[in-house]
Amino acid sequence: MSTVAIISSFADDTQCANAIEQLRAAQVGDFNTFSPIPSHRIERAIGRSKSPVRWIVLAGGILGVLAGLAITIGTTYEWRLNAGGKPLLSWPPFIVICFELMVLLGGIFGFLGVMMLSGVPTTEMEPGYDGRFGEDRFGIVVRCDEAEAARIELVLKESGAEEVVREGA
Amino acid sequence: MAAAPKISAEPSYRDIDRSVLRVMEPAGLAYWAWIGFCFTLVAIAAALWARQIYTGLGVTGLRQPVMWAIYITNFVFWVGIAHSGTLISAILFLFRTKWRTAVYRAAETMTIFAVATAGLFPLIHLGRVWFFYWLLPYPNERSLQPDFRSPLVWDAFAVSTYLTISALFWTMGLIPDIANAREAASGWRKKFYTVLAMGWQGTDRQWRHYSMAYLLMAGLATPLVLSVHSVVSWDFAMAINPGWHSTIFAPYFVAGAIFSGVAMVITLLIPMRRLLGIEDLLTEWHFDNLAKVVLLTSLVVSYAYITEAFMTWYAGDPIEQMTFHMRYFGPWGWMYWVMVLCNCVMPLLLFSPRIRVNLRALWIVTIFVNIGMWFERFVIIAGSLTANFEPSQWAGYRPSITEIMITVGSFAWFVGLFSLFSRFLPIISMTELKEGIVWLRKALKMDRATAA
Amino acid sequence: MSTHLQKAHRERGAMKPRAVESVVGTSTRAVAGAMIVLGATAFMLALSRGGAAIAWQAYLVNLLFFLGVAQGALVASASFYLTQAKWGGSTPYRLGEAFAPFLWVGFFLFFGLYFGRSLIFPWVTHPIAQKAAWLNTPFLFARDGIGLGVMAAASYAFIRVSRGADARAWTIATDDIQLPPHSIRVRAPLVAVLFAVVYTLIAFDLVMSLAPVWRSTLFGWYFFAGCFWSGLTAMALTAVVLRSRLGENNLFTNSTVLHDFGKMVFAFSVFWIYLLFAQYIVIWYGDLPVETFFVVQRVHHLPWSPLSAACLVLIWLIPFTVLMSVRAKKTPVILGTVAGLGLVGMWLERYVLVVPSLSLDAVPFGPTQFLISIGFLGAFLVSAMPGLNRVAQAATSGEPVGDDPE
Amino acid sequence: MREGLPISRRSFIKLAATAGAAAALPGCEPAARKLIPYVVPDENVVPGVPSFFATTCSECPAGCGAVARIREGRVIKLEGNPADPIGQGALCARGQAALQGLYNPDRLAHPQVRGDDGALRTVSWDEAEKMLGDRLAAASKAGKDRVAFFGSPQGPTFRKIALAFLGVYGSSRATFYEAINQEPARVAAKTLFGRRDLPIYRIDQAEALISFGADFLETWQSPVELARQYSLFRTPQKRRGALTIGRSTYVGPRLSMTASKCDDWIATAPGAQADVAWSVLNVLVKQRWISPNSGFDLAALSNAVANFDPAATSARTGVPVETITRLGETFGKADGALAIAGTDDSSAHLAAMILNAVTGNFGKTIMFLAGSPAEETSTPDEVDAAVDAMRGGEIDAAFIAGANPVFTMPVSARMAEALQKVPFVVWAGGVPDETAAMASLILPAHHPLEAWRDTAPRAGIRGLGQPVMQPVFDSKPVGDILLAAAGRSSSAKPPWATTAAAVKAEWLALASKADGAGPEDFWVNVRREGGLFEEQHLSALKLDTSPFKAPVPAAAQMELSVYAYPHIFLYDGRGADKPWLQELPEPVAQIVWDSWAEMHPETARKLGVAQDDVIEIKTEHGAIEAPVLVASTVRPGVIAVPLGQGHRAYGRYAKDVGTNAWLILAAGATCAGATARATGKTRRLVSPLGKSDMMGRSIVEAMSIEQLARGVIPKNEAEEVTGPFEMYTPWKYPGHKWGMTIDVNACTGCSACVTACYAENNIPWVGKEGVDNGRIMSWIRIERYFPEAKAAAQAPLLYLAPMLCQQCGHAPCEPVCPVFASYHTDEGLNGQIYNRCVGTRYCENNCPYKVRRFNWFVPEWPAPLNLQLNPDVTVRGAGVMEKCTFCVQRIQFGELNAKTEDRELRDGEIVTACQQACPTRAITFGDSNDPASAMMRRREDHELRNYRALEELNTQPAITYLRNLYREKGKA
Repeated sequence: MSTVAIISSFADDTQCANAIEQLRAAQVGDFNTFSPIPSHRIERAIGRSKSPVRWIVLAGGILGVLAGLAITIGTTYEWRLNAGGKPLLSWPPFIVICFELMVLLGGIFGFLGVMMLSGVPTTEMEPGYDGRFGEDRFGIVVRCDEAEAARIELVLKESGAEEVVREGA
Repeated sequence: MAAAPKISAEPSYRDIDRSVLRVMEPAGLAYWAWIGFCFTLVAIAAALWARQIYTGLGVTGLRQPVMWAIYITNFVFWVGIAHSGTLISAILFLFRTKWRTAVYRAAETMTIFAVATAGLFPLIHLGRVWFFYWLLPYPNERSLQPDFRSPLVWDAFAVSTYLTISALFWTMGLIPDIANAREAASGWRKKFYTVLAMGWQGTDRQWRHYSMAYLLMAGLATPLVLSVHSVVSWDFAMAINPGWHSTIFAPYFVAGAIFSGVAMVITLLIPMRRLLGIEDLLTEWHFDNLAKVVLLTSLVVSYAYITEAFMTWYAGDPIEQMTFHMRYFGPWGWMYWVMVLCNCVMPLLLFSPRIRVNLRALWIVTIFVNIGMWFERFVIIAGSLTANFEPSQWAGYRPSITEIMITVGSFAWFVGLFSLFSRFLPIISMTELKEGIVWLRKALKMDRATAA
Repeated sequence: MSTHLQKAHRERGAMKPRAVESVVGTSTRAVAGAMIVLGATAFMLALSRGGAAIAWQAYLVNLLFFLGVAQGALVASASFYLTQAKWGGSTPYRLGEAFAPFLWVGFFLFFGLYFGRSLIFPWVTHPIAQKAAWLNTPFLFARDGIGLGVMAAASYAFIRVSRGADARAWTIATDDIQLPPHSIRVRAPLVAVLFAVVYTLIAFDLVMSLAPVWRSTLFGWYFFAGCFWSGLTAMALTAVVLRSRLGENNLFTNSTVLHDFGKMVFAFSVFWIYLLFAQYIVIWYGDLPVETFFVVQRVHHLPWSPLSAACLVLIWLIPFTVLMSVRAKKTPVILGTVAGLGLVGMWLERYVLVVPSLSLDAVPFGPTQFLISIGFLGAFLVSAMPGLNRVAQAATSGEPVGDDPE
Repeated sequence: MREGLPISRRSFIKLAATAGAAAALPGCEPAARKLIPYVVPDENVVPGVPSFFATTCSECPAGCGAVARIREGRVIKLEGNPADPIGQGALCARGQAALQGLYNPDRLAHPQVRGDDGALRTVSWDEAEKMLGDRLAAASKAGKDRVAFFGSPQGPTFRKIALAFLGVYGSSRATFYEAINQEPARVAAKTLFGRRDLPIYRIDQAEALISFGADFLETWQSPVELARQYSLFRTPQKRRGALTIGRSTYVGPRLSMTASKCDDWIATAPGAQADVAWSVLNVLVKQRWISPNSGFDLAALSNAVANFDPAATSARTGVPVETITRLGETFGKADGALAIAGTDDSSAHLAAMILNAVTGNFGKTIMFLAGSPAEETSTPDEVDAAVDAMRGGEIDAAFIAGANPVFTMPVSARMAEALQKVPFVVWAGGVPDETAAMASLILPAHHPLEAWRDTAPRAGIRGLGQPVMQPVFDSKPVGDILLAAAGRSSSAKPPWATTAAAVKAEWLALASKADGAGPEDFWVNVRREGGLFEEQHLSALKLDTSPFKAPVPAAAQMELSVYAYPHIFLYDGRGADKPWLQELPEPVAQIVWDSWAEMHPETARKLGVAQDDVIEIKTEHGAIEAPVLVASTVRPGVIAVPLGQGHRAYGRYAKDVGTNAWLILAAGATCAGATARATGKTRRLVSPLGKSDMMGRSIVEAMSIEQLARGVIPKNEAEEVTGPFEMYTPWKYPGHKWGMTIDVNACTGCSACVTACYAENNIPWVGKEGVDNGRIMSWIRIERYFPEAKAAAQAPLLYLAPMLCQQCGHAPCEPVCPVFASYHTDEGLNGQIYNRCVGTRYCENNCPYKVRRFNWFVPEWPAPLNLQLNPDVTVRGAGVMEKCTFCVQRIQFGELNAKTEDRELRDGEIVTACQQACPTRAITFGDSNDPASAMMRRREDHELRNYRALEELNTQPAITYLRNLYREKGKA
């Protein structure tokens, strides 16, 4: 049994989201969507849990604070130097450093996190990707085996797909 | 570049893409001439800097007791300019402000280049620039480390963090747009964008992480923007010099930064929308709102000026009072009053909605603001140093040609980079404009209504 | 704004709210009344029984705190217009305006200070030559009196139009980028600007001048930022309380308004600590006696240091750590508790700002001061009641509100 | 938390020190090769350890003793010789700057002959000496007295050599010329006591002092010695039950530095001082405030001064009658009084001496010494005779050494013309000057520090000057040149071959006097001591009270007069070739690298000129041009111009700087009637000083002696902070905590400390432009402030105090440094690590005292000036900040000594350069952890006078100042 890819495109995210709901209702799991904009409707329709990238950022932030404490306190005790009579552990300045490092690492982690999770950089495109999906079309690509295909195409058409193409995979 | 086709009052996603991508088509001779001009000035400045490094800072006009003047003024000025970007892209994003989508990419780009410019000046002003890295902690056999109590070290951290974060934030925003450009472009440009887009496709999986990360980045950038200019202000407030040592400096400098930054955004966008033919994407509605931000921050800055003046009078410390007397009525008094005119008086015009949307008038006002804010920094930094604790050491300051040309060079460097960018990368975020297309349509309707 | 749009809005805005019984039961009224009586008597007793100094300190602290809350909340409402906030329909606006009546109460109570001036302002008993021009009784009461008066008047002028149909129509037109009605566009900014000016003045005159040698340019800003935050927090707390009182179907249950309040309490608590830190680090670093003593005596010096620490925990640490998570923001109980503690913290902060200048080595907190505070709270509640009913109405009128994408 | 520190600190210091040596060595290598052949190590030279040689200072006739500090064969610093009774261990700015004369890059390197075309041709010594011999021989053949020697007095031995030299060539025309020769004083002494030598003064024995224009703290006679005495005189002490300070009055046209340290400045026209002096005498005589056994005939006296009734004098001079009578009263009633004069007319000197005599102060505050009088300079008449002889063509060969008559002699003397008349002029010296320009043979002579010499400044004191290092250039001692020349002659040879031999012989002759010790021990001893300092005995005075020429009152004063005074640092002009002195701001005018015409605002208004306008000043003798300095430090109607500038030769540092005021003076005069007109040109007068108004800030504080007596501390009306305010827990300084006490009352502003600091710490000079651009590098400066107009009545005439790094305990400069280049050592020093400095300059921005200095360029010391660099101190490169270190190298040296000798460091063992140089001992350095240290005791003894600069900033300086003292006006 050979599997095929059904590529369907929609005019806006409402239809797209609606179509997704239909698919899920029809027990179709293995599909992928393309959209020119991030759409909450689609996200809700797919209903995945929140992105774990927040934890990565949090980790980065905490690491940053720890790093800040480490260098400030560490270097201070390496050379216990008196500068202007200020105490060795001069908290106000240290807080500034910690804060900056928190933001720095948090940001870097976040960026790397999102890259990693969303699989960029990459060279090969998902099957069924089409330039229009970057421009103004919302696309759903379903991978299923030939037998299923017809049924799914129907579902998509009914939920307002502008066009539905089938590609052998 | 072909004349911009007016897009319909009900623009579609495609309209947006068309008008943004058209900007990125190959440029004409005039453009390259302009770029050439800018970088010639940069080259001159670079040469003068080289000479300064070779002979020593004596080639500047610096002297006892004015150890900091134009270089540091420029540093603060450019860091300030940088702040609008993050404000618009991050803070307004959190506030879910609707009008930011069209302007934030330009603003954020400005941030990157402004910080890149600002970052040069601490180096330029160093006595022994070849040891600049001593300001950063790095392992070395005698484990000599910077003194984290020094505001200058905070500066090193804050500015580099700021540059990194805003660059990442900016890159993130760019990826989907570049992916979009990739599809439209051809020839070497296609390859170029293909590489930059890193294979972005806009699958739901990607968007899911993307929007979450974008939100968090905004969440991080917001306090960062406050911290960076606060730290810059602390370069002065930590000192005990009258005219420098003031608790209000942090928020006051932040406000001033946003003030000058947004003003600069307007100054750049007004001609740009013309030259690049994107009037339809940057409507009066956008400028109206930008102008309001300028007005608000102008009021905050005025508040700070008044508080400082009052507190000096109230505290009754003769030394501080003398310094402020010099600031207001001393040999450089005129600078202060020019500053007041530019930063406090002119922006009051923006109370009038008509002026806010009269781009010519608005442009002039913002130019004044830019000048005024430069003067503000100069008056605070150099001015306060001229009249200090030790009357026997009071002296004036006259900038040398080296300082002036390097300053000019910094402007050329900034504008040059920005011009380069504007033709090679999407200067307006297509993705976000599409997201907020509803609002763009409403804005256009208003524009057309007023036009008719 | 095109006329037909306006009409549509007015119709929507004019929707009759479902009749609700007044949110504040008679019992509450009685209690509040009793509190006032208690406070008043305690105050009088103190005055007559030689506890005058202590009584006046409490008087000032509470005046500053409750006035701050009332005014801060109102300014919040104004600033919602300025930022064109439509995440809660008209309800957040009503909520902000609810405590307004106390502005007049506070205005009159302020003049009460005249009788305690010699016990509050050191410079009344020991005039300071260089500062006499600014720090003298008639001028101080004149300028601050006028300030507070104008502030209250302006606030009411704003409230009047804010409660009007046009404004309401605008607040619930969620899919529109039109500016608020002209009358609002004039008054909202005015209120905001006045707030900054008048409360800076109050901060300098009623707090800073208690330690006449000390000065901090940021102090005014810091003070009114505190007021603004306490206003927001009070609104959040009220929202949580009303949520439970308004039965099943009200705005607070079926929208994300609480979440939004949570965000603001979080954000402005961070802003407050920022302004605090901005002053502390400058003074800490500068090491100039004229500046440091004020901080040292409150932060490094018993008995006040623990109280200062407590402020930090209540106003910043708890909101910051707890409200970081979305769930916490959305959970009424948590948000309510944090807000409540926050308000206690802000009261304590005012106390730590004011009292050490007058009694450095002892915390004069006893039943008197407690009861006086209770009295003020009572007065505050009583003056807030009519406003709360309006909030209830708006919250139950089923207005459309903007959606909230995380 | 201390354990780690000492090591780290020491390593830091070592780092600095070694780097210092490293930086200094390349500079001195060629010289080092020449001076010390290390191939054959010299056991006397231990690298890194300084050796000290006693010698004498020859920068002015005062003849202070000096000690030269030698490192690796190079003299790197001159300090006072503690054994010497005159300087007593102190040395003035001029004395210390002698090093820059020694190492001056413009010193003549080889003998040169002037061809007929006027061009100079370098010749070998043999050629030169042959030529010299031949010409001298020829001259002497021509007849008697055809050879002349014209030079400065260079000591008794040299005098003998010169005479012997002339003797050989059948001449006796020796002239020993000093431009500033105290002739009027000598004349007065002659008139009154029949002797021409100068009296010795004891200001410290007096209670009242009147100076009739004598700048005794600057250039008059023996400044270092007199400054020391004056500071004692001004130290508060109980006199007749009341705590008080000596009352001093200055009578003269300009508020000189000396005047500024007095209670009163009575501004008279130049030349009017005599009038006032006689009038004071008149008061004394009238009031009978004269000692019974003064030996004066009252009648004679009173009719002598008949014309000087205060009223009359007042009418002539404009000095109020009551001022004169009060002067008389204080002087007459004082238990010990002293009047001195510095004018160019002997009349004032005479009056002053009589004042001292009639009040019976001879032998107490002023005295003549018994025994061999000081060597004498030729009298003006002798000098004139010599010059006339030259002009008259009576001289075939003139040998000029050590003097620069062409520069210092008045136009009227026509010296230049005279020299042209001399067929063969030989000039021997260091930096070729105006006189050398007229010589046909110029010979490089040893600098005094390279040659053997001796001095006899006064009876009972013989200073021995031994060479302190190998010659820097291919030069010879003048004495040797003369002796060599003499040796060539066929006739009778002088008894010695070299100066060295001569000096030794002369001194061994003295040995007989020195009881006990054998000649060699004696020789060793005097060399160690730096001379022979015997008990000084008063000589019995035979007062000649025979009615002396009754003085005639000075003519009514002129409309406008010019007053030219010797510059405190350049003296008669010999200092002008030394950049240290050129860059040292004149204490009152604060001008550097220039001359100026100082005039009262009123005068400026009259003349219609403003600050920096170049005016032409014309007298009957000549005309000069100088920029105007408008200041109320001169009497209206007087233009004050400093001498010493305006060289047309004399090396790169002196040439074409300022203007030569000698040109408008008559011989021996210091003032003249003048006319002035604007030239339309302007020239910026350059000063490192900003505002002269202290604006009531606590920088230089003063209190009245009356307040001190009453025990009242002057209160500053700033509000007091109540309750605790200390942000940080105080740091502990377990070992030493270095501190300094500076007595502003003792400080005269003489700037010896500043020069000492330049010399000790390798501080570069930056030139006129540099100073104008605000790049002066001095680590210690003299702050000059004028009293505020309203307070002037109750304030000192001028505020002068040294300002240097206060080594703050809470130093604002330290925490702002991003790289710890500025930090605090655990001995309380405000350390500055040059190697670590990246040059952000934030420290200087945050320094309230503005005492940090930034290296704007790479500093330069044109060879061989670089040989003077102190190897113990890093030479700082461009882009680093520097500042006073409390002479950390000296502290280290002292501590290491103590350690190696395994003992505790002794108080006073470590002496900073500024402290060492200070003539009045105003500066005390020590350990503030040791309450017994002199420094701390000084604070305690003067507790009421303690203050710290800008104390309200809580910077906690390690320096405590002692308030200046003044006498409240309108008090008897």
